[in-house]
This record gives sequence, C-alpha cells and structure tokens, in this order.
Amino acid sequence: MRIALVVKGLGIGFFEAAAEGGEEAAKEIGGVEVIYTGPATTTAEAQIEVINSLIAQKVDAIAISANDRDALASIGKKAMDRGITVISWDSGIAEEGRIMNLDPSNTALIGSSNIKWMKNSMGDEGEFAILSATSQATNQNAWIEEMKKEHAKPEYSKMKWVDTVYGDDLFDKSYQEALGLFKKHPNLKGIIAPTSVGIVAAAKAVEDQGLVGKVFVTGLGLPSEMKAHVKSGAAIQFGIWNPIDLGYSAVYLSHQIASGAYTGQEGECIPTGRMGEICIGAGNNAAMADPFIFDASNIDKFAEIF
Amino acid sequence: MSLIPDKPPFKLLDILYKKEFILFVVLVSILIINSNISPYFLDLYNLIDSTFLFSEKAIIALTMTFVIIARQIDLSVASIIAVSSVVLGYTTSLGYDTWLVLLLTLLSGTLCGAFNGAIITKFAIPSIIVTIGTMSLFRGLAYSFLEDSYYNKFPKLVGKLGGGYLYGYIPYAFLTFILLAFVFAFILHKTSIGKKIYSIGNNPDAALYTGIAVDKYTFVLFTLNGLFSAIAAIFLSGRLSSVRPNIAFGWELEIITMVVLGGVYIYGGSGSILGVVISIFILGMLSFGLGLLNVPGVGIIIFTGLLLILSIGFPSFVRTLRRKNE
Amino acid sequence: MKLELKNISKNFHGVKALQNVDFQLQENSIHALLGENGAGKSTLVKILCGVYQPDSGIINLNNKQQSIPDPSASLSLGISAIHQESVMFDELSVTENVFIGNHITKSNGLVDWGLMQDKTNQLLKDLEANIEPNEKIKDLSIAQRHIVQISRSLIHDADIVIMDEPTASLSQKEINELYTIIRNLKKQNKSIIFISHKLDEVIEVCDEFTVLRDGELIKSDSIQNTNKDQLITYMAGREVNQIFPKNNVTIENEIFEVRNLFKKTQFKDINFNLRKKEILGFYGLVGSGRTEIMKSIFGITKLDEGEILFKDQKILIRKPSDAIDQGIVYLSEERQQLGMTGLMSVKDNINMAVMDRNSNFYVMNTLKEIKNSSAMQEKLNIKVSYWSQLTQSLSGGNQQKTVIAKWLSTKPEVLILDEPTKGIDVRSKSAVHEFMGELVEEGMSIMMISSELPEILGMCDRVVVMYKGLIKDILNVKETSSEQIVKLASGES
Amino acid sequence: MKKILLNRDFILFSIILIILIAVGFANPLFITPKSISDVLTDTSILIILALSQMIVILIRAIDLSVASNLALSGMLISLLSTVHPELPVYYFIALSCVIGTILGVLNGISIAILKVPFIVTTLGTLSIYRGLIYFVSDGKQVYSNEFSEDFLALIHFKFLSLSFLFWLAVVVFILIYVLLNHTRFGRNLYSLGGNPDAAKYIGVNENKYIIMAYSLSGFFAGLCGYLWVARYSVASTQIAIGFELTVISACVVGGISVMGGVGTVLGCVLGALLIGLIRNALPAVDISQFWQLAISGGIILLAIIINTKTEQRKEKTIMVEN
Ligand SMILES: Nc1ncnc2c1ncn2[C@@H]1O[C@H](COP(=O)(O)OP(=O)(O)OP(=O)(O)O)[C@@H](O)[C@H]1O
Ligand SMILES: Nc1ncnc2c1ncn2[C@@H]1O[C@H](COP(=O)(O)OP(=O)(O)OP(=O)(O)O)[C@@H](O)[C@H]1O
Ligand SMILES: [Mg+2]
Ligand SMILES: [Mg+2]
Repeated sequence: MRIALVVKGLGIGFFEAAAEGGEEAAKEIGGVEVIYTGPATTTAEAQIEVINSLIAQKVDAIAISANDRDALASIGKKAMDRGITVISWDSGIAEEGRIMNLDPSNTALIGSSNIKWMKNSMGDEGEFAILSATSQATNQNAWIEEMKKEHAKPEYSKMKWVDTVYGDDLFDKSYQEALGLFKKHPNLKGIIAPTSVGIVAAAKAVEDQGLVGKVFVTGLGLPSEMKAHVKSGAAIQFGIWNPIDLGYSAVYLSHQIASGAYTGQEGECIPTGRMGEICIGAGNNAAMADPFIFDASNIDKFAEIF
Repeated sequence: MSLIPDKPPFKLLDILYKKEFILFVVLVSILIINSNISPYFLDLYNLIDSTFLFSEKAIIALTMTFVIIARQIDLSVASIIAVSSVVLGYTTSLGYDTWLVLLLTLLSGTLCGAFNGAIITKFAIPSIIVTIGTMSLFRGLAYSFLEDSYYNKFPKLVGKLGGGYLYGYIPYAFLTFILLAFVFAFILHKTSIGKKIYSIGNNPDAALYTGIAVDKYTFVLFTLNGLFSAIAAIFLSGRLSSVRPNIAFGWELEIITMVVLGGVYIYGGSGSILGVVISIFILGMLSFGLGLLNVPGVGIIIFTGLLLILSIGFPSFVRTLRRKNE
Repeated sequence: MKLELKNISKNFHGVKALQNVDFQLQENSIHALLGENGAGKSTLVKILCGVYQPDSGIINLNNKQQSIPDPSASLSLGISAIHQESVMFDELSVTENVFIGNHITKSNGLVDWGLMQDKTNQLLKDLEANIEPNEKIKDLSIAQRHIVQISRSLIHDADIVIMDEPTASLSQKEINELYTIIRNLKKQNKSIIFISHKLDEVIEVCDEFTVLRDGELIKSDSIQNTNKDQLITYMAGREVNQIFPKNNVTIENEIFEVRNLFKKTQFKDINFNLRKKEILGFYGLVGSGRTEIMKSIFGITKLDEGEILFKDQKILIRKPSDAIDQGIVYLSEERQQLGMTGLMSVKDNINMAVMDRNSNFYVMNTLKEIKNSSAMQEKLNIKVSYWSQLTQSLSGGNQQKTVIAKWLSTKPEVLILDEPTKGIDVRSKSAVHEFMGELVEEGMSIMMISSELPEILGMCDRVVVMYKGLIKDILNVKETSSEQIVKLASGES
Repeated sequence: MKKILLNRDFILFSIILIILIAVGFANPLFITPKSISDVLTDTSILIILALSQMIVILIRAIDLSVASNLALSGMLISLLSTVHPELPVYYFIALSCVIGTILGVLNGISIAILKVPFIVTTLGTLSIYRGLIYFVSDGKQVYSNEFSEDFLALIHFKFLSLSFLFWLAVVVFILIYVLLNHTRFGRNLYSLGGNPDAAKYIGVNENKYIIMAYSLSGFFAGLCGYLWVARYSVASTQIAIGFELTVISACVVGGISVMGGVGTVLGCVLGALLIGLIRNALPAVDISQFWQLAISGGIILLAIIINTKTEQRKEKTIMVEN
C-alpha cells in the first residue's frame, strides 16, 4: 500500500519530524510505502500540483496538511472520486474534500493553553502581541479565535492584547515583524507565536535586541529548536504536541481507512498502534493529544527527540 | 516588372534551425522519456487533468507574448490576479448577479492593466521598473482589502469554469487557452495589428516616425494583459474555490519563462505564438512527468531553469562555434 | 614611409569587405581614403585601430611590422581615430570623454582626475574652444562634440590621426574650422587619413588619395594628378554626370503654410509657405532647429503655438498619423534609428506606412504588399535579392531608398526630407537628386533640410536660412549667393 | 541652486528626511539613536546588495539571481559549520564569498559566452540556485543551535554602538565608491553601459566586463549569504526569497538607470536607505500590516516617477532668448 504524506512545504523542521513518525508507522504496519512530499513554496496552488501527480500515480491514500482548507477541497474530492482515501491532518481540509481530519490537539485547548502560557511567562499584567504564520493559515487563525475567547475571561483583564502580525512562516520575515513589534510597542512584555518558525524567530529577536527578561516569548515550538532560547531566558514556557506522533497517527489512520477496516466516520474509534485509539467526533474531526508543555526542567530531554 | 521572389529557395535544412522545430523535438523527447519512465504518464485522464496546472498561466502567456514582442515586460500579472480574485469574491459576497460579478472582475483586471499602461506611456518609464512597483502595489491592495479573511463562495458558473469539463473530457480552461491561442496566432501573424506590434518591438522610434501609435498600442497591450489576468483569475478562483491575497504568488516569472522558452526574444521584435504554445506544453509535461516520479517541486524548478538557459544558450553557442570555424 | 598595409583582407561571414588591399601613408601628409558606401573604408580604419583583426596581410609602421590586437595597442602605437560612428559617452564629462579608455592613473593605480582635468583644460584652451571640462557631453552642441573628439586624438599625441567622415554632419563654418585644425596637425608633423564623400573638400585639403571599390584597391596617387570627375569615375567604376539635375517645372500655387510656430527654448516666429512642385530648402548650422521644426510639423513633438495650413485649410496635427493622412510625410535624418526597422524584411519596411491600405479589415494581403514593393523597387531601383531579406543586410544607399519607398507608398503631396543624402556616396546621391526632380514633376512638393550648400543651391527653388531657432531670411536661390547664405546662417547679419 | 534642487540624490535625501520626520511625529521612539541604529543595521545587507547590483545595472543588465545565490552560499557554509564547527569564522566568510563568486561567474559566462540574454540567464539561475539549496540540504533547515558560537558572534560585534553589519556596509560603500569613480575598471563600466557600441572602439572588452560585473555581484551575494545566515541564525531553502526585487527597487529608486551608464554610488545607498526606512517605519507607526505592502509599493512607484520627471525636465535649448 502506498500512502502519501503531503506537507505544507518542504524543509520545515516540524514536518520533517512528522515524516519520521510516518516512516515509523509504515514499518510497524508492514507492506506500506510512505511517499513524503510537498511543494517548495507554502501555497495551495503548488500543493494541488503535488496532489494531482499523486492521484495520477494512483496511490492508495493521501494524508494532507493543507495550506488552504477550501482550495484543496476540490482536488481532495477528485482524489476520492478516483477511489483514493483522503484524510487531512495538522491543518484541515474543508469537510467535503476529505474523509476525516486529525487535529493535533483540541483547537479550543490549544487556544486557551497559549494564553495561559503567556500569563505564566510574563505575569498577569502588561502588553502582549501575536506573531502568527500567514494571515490565511487555517489552523493558526482557528487558534487565535480561541485565544480571543480565553483572553476575554476576567483573570486576563490586565493583560493587554495590542497587536497581531504575520511572519508567513518565513524565519527572516518573522524576525522583522518581531523587531517591528518592539518599536511599535515599547512596553511590550510578551509575544505568542503559535508557529514553530515564528516562536524561534521571536526568541532570537528578543535576544538580539537585549530584551531578555523584559519580553517573553511563548507559543508552539519544537524543543530542539527552542532549547537555546529557554536557556537564555527569552522563553520560559511553551508547548507543542509531538510531531512524530502526529505523522505516525496520520499514516496509521490512512492505512486503517484505506484498507477498508474502518470508515473514518463520526463515532468510530480507530486503533492507531502505539497511540492507542483515536475517536472521531462531529464533522469527522478527531484530536490526537493534549499539547505538552516544555520549560527549563524538561527541555534538554525532549530536545534530543524532536 | 522585375520578379523578385518573396523568400529564398526553400531548403529542408533551414527547418532544423527554426526555434519552433527545436522546441518540438524537445517536447517529443519529453513525451517519450516520460512515458518510458512512468507507467502512469500515458493515461488519458491524467493527461487531461495535468492541463489544469498550466492552462491559467498559459492564457496570460498569450498576451504576455504580445507584450514582450512589443519590447515591454509585465511583472504585475500575478498581482492583478490577486486583485481580480478579490473583486470576484467580494462582489459575490454582495450577492450580485453572476454576470455582473464576472463583468466587474474583468473590469478590475483591465483597470489594473490600464494603470500600468498609463504610467508607462505617460511618464515614459521602462515597464520593468513600473511593474516591479505595481507588483507590490496591486498585491498590497489585495492584502489590505482581505486582511486575514478570505472568500470561498463564488457563483456556480465560476466553479464550473474553473474545475469543469466540456463533454466530460475537455477542461474549460484548457479549451479557452487553445481557442485563444488560435485567435492570437491569427492576430499576431496575419493582421496589420500583429505587424505593427513587431515593428514597435523592433524599433519603437522608427515605428513612431512611421505613424504607428506606439503609446496607444503599448497602453492597449498592458490593458489587455490586465484583462487576461482577470480571465485567468476567474478560472483559478473557480478551480481553487477560494480567494486569498497570496493567490498565484510567483506566477509572473513562470509566465515569462513560458514565453521566453517559446523563443520570444526578450528584447522584443521576434517570436511566435506556436513557439510559446509548444513551450507551454514542454513545461507542463516536464513538471507533470517529474511530479509522477515524486521529484519535489524544487527539482522541477531546477530543470526549468536549465532548460531555459540551454534552449537559448546551446543554439547560440553552436552558431558561435560555426562562425569561428568559417 | 609612415605606415604601410600590404595584402590586407577581411571577410564578414562571406562578405568580402577588403580583398588584398595595399595602402601607403607618407610622413607628414593628408591622405584621402575614398570609395562608395560599403567600399571598405571604415573596415580599413577599424583594422588600424585594433577593432577588427585582418584575416590576412601585414601592417608596417615606421618600417617595422606590427600587430594591433586591440584598441589600446593601436593608441600606444600612436594611432588615433575619430570614428564614423559616435564614440561619445553622453552621460560622462568632457574630460572623461577625452581620456576614455586611457585614463591616467596615479602610482597607486587610481585614476588621476586632477591631472586629466588640467590637461584637458590646457588642450581646449589651445584649440580656443569655449568648453568646460566638467560639462557632460549631452549638454554640448554637435560642433563642440567634434572638438572633444579631436581633443581625444590630440591628447594621445598620436602620429597618425584618422578621421572617418568627420564633416558629414558639420556646417560649412565648422568644416572650415576643422580644416584649420587638420592643417595645424600637419604642421606638427602628423600624418592624417581623411575619409569623406565631399570631393570638393578632399581636393582642397588632401595631398594624396586612395580609392577603394567593393573592397579592392582601385587607385592610389597624388591629388594633384587628378580631378573630381576622375575621382568619381574611380569610385563608381563608370562616369556619373549631372550631380544636381535642375528641375524645370513650373511652380504652381501655394499648398502648405505655417504661421507663427513657437516652441519654448526651441524656435519661434516660424513663418513660411510651400508651393506645389516647389523644392524649398532649409539651411542652417547643425542644431539650428530645422529638425525640431519639422518634428513638430509632423506631430512627433508638440507645438506651443502656431497654426498649420494645408490647401488653405487649417489642419491639426497631433500625431504622425494625422500628418500622413493629410499627405505630409517626413524622412528623418537618422535612417537607422528613426527610419527603418532593420530586423524586419525589406517588404515590411516598404509597406510599413500603408499597412491599413494593404489589409482587408486588419487581415494582411500579401499580394498587395508584394505589388507595392515591386512597384517601388522598379521606381527606385532598390537592390534586393528577395522580399523577406532583412533590411539591415542592405547597403546604406539601398537602406535609404527603402525608407524613401516607404514614404512614397503613401502617395504624399508634401515630402519633408531631412538630410536625405547624408553619408551616402556620390552615385546614390545623384540618384536621390534625380529622383527628387521626378517627384516634383509628378506634382509633389518638397521641403529639404540640408547642410550642404551646393546641394541647396543646386536643387532648391527657395531656401529658408535658420539661425538658433529663428528664420533669418527666405531667399530665392537664383537671386542669392552662397556667401550671403553662409553669412545669414552664422548669425552675422 | 536650481541645479542642487533638481539633483536626484538631493531629492532622495529630502524624501528620506521628510519620512523620518513624519514617522518621528507619529512615534517619537522611532527616531531615538538606538532605533535609528537598528534601522541602519537592518538596511546594511540591502545596501551591500544594492551596491553590487548597481555594478550590473550600470552595464545595462540585471542580476535576478542574487537572492538565490545568497541563500545557496549561506546554506553551503551553514552545512559545513554543522560538520566542522571548529573552523574559524573567517574561513566561512571567505568560503561563502568564493561560492558566491563562482555562481556569479556562471551567470557571466552564460551571458557573455553563451549569449543568453541577462534576464533569461538570471531568471534561470534564480530557479536553479534556489532549487539546489533543497538538494544540498536535503530540505532541512540549519537552526541557531546548530551553529558554532564563533560563527554567530562576529555579527554582534559593535563599534561606537553601531553594528558590525553597518560598518561593513560603510566599508563596501567606500570600496565600491572608489572602484566606480577612481579606477579604470569602474569608469569603463560606465562607458560600456552608456554606449556599448562605442565602448568597443576604446578597447573595452565587453565579455570580460560582463563576467567581472557578475562575479562582483556574486561575490557580494556570497558575502551577504554569510551575513544573512549569521544575522538570523537560520539557513533554509526559503531565506531571502524574493529579496532580489527589493534590491532592484533600491537601485531604481536610487536613480540607477536600467538603460545603463547612469547613477551614483551615493544615490544607490540613499535608495536602499529609503526602502529600508519604509520597511522599518511602517510597522513602527500604527499602520496595519496588511497595508504595508501596498504603501511601500506606492512609495516606490512615486519615487520612480519623481526621479524620471526630474531627469526629463533637463531639456536642451536651441534658441537663445533675447
Ligand atoms: N561588422 C560587420 N559585419 C558584417 N559586415 C560588415 C561589418 N562591417 C562592415 N561590413 C560590410 O563590409 C563592407 C564594407 O563596409 P565599410 O563600413 O568598411 O564601408 P565604408 O567604405 O566605410 O562605407 P560608408 O561610406 O558607407 O561608410 C560593407 O559591405 C559592409 O556591409
Ligand atoms: N546642442 C545640442 N546638443 C546635442 N545634440 C544636439 C544639439 N543640437 C542638436 N542636436 C542634435 O541634432 C539633432 C537636430 O537638431 P536640430 O533640430 O536642433 O537642428 P537641425 O538644424 O535640424 O540640425 P541638423 O542639421 O543636424 O538636422 C537633434 O535632434 C539632436 O539630436
Ligand atoms: Mg564608413
Ligand atoms: Mg536635423
């Protein structure tokens, strides 16, 4: 069985780790070939091109982390019409374009956790800003919506949300945007970057500007990439789910559905190897696990892993 | 009356030196190699589907051919697509009638093109510079209008145009491209309009002194390029069923590559639609073939770059060598 | 013997530009290099300057064999040239243009601007030229540019100075100044190679001559042993008579008139009229505004004020096509840049102004195009092998004929010719003159800008004399003298 | 006086000053010495690349491949530094310059020897060099924690509280100023760009100069490859993507004519400063990030129009008014 693991763009650490997980799942299942692929630029058009050639190769299943939930729906539908199992993971496709979607974690939980980490890092008073990926990113925007809900709660009343900027998941652009935030908001105390590229860039900017201890960075990042910044004090606490597990689950789920053992419909609980069972909820959405929190106490250990 | 022949005596060898012939040979070799390497290549469905990936760009490549033959260049086409797509999404969201939506979309692209044309002709600034500026300006407008929102609802007709097939086989976008290619080939090679465009590209000053309205032609060509970007925007938005400000990012270079690989001289004055059409198929089949081998997108980029340089460099290198031997 | 060339040959992809040419330049002499367009004169010059390498042959300088691999080698051998093509750099200063390609450097390898400035200043003073070394070339007049070119060859203290058609675009007064400089050079023991199509001046200033035809050496001798007619015969290979065919047509009533034309900083108070079958000359120094006036009449540039009347009707010309529609056409003095599209076929060029007439609802009719081209070819005797031949590959004279054919195709009533014979050889020139006569006979009216007085006196009925954007006078050619015209043109009266 | 007012560099300088003052009013923090020094640091790489691009534009060409060249050189030395962190930083800088130069020479050869028009060549190598990054790195990024300390330290060196990057840009400015204004090579570049046909007659070997200009452009792209990687401490396939257009905009705004042979080194630096200023100022004043692209596009366009207009106003005079 050939399962394609399609990512937003090649060369991003998070996805490289996910591919590792996918390979692991394939080995475990046996008889599965994982095709790890993705476009050079993180655009929907380029991703469609990749999926198109996967359809032409008549692969058995495609698991996609989508650059655009709507743009990929019709190509997803086309793939399903040709008898290919399509699921989305990490960043979802609109419902009609896939069988099921695997969120890395519960969306509401990710949103609220980010605000909590911010509070734990900067204290409950002061200004903070968001440094996101592209302004169009499906998952980031959903998380930001949830952050707004959480932030409205009274315990955050003294934390002022002053800005939201976008670094397009490009390191240099994110760095620039972080510098811009410092200029525009001289009293800034925190940055939430719900993207593994943005969080490192923001931490780096804090260090380079000598703002360690004054501005705190949190968000979603890989421990291996954030280790130095936790040590420096630019980041106190941040989180992520295990990308290896995510890639593992995506491939495992694809296999289970493509082999016909499961349908991937709401209400089903699908066994996924070492990850246990993943249960599918409303809109055929499923969540993998709660985000894991990293700080100085455990960063060394996890930096070795992903 | 003296009898001067129109052309020198026909020699079979001359065909070998024709750019179109060389391109054709390249295309055939790619087809042969592809079908040998991948068992999935020679599949009617697959081939038809692969046209979706280049038809929108190809439509713009046609007008871009005119623009480049007239010694100009337009780097803002992809940004015009962004503007037009936003207009398409916005007018749909206002609940306008389908035809009005399409009309306003086409109008927006045309206006962007006209803006380029007006600045280039009124201020006499090289188009490469002007369109570097409007490239940011237009895309910036799309960003500032959409901010972090997006449109995913379009009239049914748009969706059908973008993703649908005529008689279940021929994609509308591809069909449009092929029909337009015939029209454009006719205009360029058989009409006085085409000949004037060649004159302008060859020597704009002489064309002006001959009474050809150089500025008017330049203006119209840029406007047309805008219009066709809007047409491409309709197909693309329909296919993606989503509009985001970064739509068609980086397409301008891909479109120019199509034109230049097709043998259109980048400094104007020479080139043919046939060459461009063959080059579009070369690029389309090349990237489709490499995609079937799961060569990542960047691999395709490298191949395209090499093809671009070698297709022009090799013949001129051979020519230089032969001249040295003379 | 200063310089001796033996058996020089040069091919350009099959074109034999020079075939076994011998050439001798004596010490302290002015040597005329003559020949029709394409005879190979400039090619010879470029070989001496290291721009081209000969395919075969020997170059002896001061009785020593030399090779000239590149232009700087040529300079260091004491050869310096003013080329036919402008070798000026508009955006650079006078100083820099004088030293271009050979900047003086200090011991640390950096350019010594101070020294170059001083030297240029000194030289310009010696030449009594009122030019600032810091000025950019684009701000100079044509004559001043020539002085800069000459300074360039003087600064290198060259023994051999080559001038390839230096007078082609100079007025009489400037030509005379140039002769003074040339004679001074000779006094300083320099040898000069002088190329020109103006045979009168050749006979006046030169000591020896060499004639080339089709890349072959025809004759080399002392000027005293020859005369103008003989030179023409050498060049053309046959006798050419009647250089200025007088046209004895009866001039009819007025057809074209301009009133009070004015364009800021360019010209003002321009009033003249043109009658049917008349040839009206425009004489003036280069840069006196003649071209500017014609450009605004033709709709290339905008007039600030003034009106144009055609057949007693006021007409508005906003772009060239307006003028062409009225039957007024303008043949530019810059043939290559403004007259033709070199990379398009001869047929396309001939038909370029009548595309609309040769097409049915925009669709080109090739038959009509060939018909018109053939008619024109017959009329003008354009030498072309096949219609799709590139115009670029024609010789200069045939290029000029092609451009004329383009305009005649429109069947104009008023023909404006700007320096129609500039840089073309005697035979083609007389063909053009003859042809002008025929056109007038057919009922056309011609305005001709020319900087050659004999041409004006020979061809025109009346002459408009211009000086710095103003009309000094309009004279009847039969009732005036060349002295009077030159005087008016230099602003002396 | 009128001459000064119509001087392009002066107009550009005034525009920069006006923007600086306007932004200063909106956000006084922007014009503190610290902030200005940040802007200068941030613009330094742009200045260096604009200056080297200027050399190419002077001879009527453009190098579209600089950003890809930068990224490829940067990636190669980054990969090496992960394997050999013990090598001194100078070694990496030199290597980056060498790689950049080689890539530049390849451009030059394609244009001069193979006669592939510059737009086509550099459009091609823009893709090729960018694509090669993926292949040499296998799609992986090199992150800050993978670089040696030595590799990153140099960039944080400060002198007179101005950054290393800034001083380097000053050095490059002086070098290129001397090169273009006080060496035969530089002057010949101007003549070649101003009138290529005529340049032949004064013995300028066009091919040699094209290759030289592109190697210089490549050399500085390579240098900036190190600077970029060290500054952001990241090397990936995506770094500096699209930056070539920013660089070209800087040159064009700075009055370097794409028709060749015209432009001053100072103007080029001012052009880069103007663009750097806009990029830094827009986020600092309260303008939505979504408007920034449109505004900077608009300002670039406006600057180009003003530039061209001042140039065109200088018409030559035939008539002496009396
Ligand atoms: N670079 C070149 N490439 C091809 N052919 C050339 C080149 N230069 C000169 N020729 C050809 O060589 C011949 C001699 O040209 P050349 O310029 O020496 O003539 P000339 O005597 O200077 O003519 P003119 O009086 O028009 O200046 C012509 O047929 C010309 O077309
Ligand atoms: N002062 C000048 N500096 C530079 N170029 C000049 C100058 N004057 C004239 N020219 C050039 O000569 C051309 C003709 O100039 P203009 O119309 O002023 O004079 P003209 O009397 O027609 O001269 P010509 O005899 O050259 O036709 C101009 O288009 C320009 O290219
Ligand atoms: Mg000549
Ligand atoms: Mg003139």
